[in-house]
Amino acid sequence: MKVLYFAWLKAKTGVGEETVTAPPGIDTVGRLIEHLKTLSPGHAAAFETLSVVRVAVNQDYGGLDTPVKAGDEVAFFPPVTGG
Amino acid sequence: MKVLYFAWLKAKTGVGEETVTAPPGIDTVGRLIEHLKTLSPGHAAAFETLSVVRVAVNQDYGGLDTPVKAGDEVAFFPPVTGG
Amino acid sequence: MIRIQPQDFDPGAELAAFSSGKTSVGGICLFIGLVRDYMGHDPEAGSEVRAMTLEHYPGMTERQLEAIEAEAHRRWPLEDTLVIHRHGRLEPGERIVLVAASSAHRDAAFEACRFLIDWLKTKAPFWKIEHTQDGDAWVDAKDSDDAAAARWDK
Amino acid sequence: MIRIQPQDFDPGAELAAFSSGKTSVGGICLFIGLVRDYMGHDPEAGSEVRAMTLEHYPGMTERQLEAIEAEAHRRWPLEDTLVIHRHGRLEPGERIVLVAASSAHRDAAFEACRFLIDWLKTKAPFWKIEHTQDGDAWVDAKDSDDAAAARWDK
Repeated sequence: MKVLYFAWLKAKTGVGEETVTAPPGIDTVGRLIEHLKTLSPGHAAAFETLSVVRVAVNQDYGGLDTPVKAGDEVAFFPPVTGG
Repeated sequence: MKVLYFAWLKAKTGVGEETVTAPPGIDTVGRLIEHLKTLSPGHAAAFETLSVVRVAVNQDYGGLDTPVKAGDEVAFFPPVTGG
Repeated sequence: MIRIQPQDFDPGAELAAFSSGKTSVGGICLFIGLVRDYMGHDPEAGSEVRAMTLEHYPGMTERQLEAIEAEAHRRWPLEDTLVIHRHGRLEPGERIVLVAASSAHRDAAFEACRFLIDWLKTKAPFWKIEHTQDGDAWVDAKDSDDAAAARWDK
Repeated sequence: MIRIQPQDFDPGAELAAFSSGKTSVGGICLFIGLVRDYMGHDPEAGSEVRAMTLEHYPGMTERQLEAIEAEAHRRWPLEDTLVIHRHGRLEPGERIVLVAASSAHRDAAFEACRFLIDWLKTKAPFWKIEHTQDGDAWVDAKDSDDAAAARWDK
């Protein structure tokens, strides 16, 4: 699946976009995050405080229980501050 | 005093502005109205339903008890409909 | 600022002048009222309005609008306010009124803008007469306008 | 209509196009958000902001704003709505966002305009980083924005 990071999550992970081939059993956002935290210390730091991380699956807001599957676009970012 | 009429009160009285020399004892808006009603049938018609008549004395809103005196500018008009 | 005039105004030019060069302004709220082409609230039921004429009370209009503007500044931390109101004959689609408020914060800008138009509608001495195929008719004041203005009583 | 763009827009031209030739529109409410030159809510306490950069999530931004716009039309009898939001580097005094709503009735125009900006602030994927003399800092989401958006929950 395609994983995107915005704002300070991009700065912490060091990537804006990456293609992630998740191991079997990664079927929710919560499980995907556990996998992503193993990719680098920066990834681990980005997901240290989940209360300030928002997620969108295929461009709609989701939560830790939202299902994810191969081919999905999953984005992580802080609470929005536009307008 | 100067008495002004606007909107349908002007149409009913037939005048937009008139100088009124009130008899002694005309010291409130209410008493002034009683006097004005004697000036013509149109004046009487204009003041027939006081609930739809508003008054301003020297360009501030008033009521039947608001004092009036020689030299004042007294205006009568329906509820406003601007904007 | 208050302006009462028969001629039309350019909302873009007004807005550009209103917002220019103020780096402490976070938001501008602006409302424009236009002449509709039907009487009352229901386009199906209301007669077609061909034009309207706005009468006002020169002198008292400015006095009341200045008081309304001062009250807005007393209630909210505003950078600036603007009220432009036309009088005379207006056709459907024409602009009648513009009110605007700017503030560091958007809530103040929105609240003040709405306050200005709500109070203007019940306190500024303007009267509309609508010209229709059935003749001319003075517009009645609306209870909904009184209710809108009453929201701000305190 | 939704537009996301790095370049500035002309509020006057937008407003003129938005309101032209609709004789069923009684009111237009428009809000413009601008870059302020200080951080936070207090001009005395906040560091000077020299510029900010707005990042966004292309694709999701349009999708969310279209959903917000559709929700506004579902809730109020609107003639039209417009949202323009910039991204990229912006300096103090520059326009960030314009939202507008037109309706036969002014209450609907005001409510919808405020709804659009309140929801946009909590749902549209934009992030601000402020550039100050002390360095760059991502802007924190404000509780007051969440509270403003929560007003519209139902």
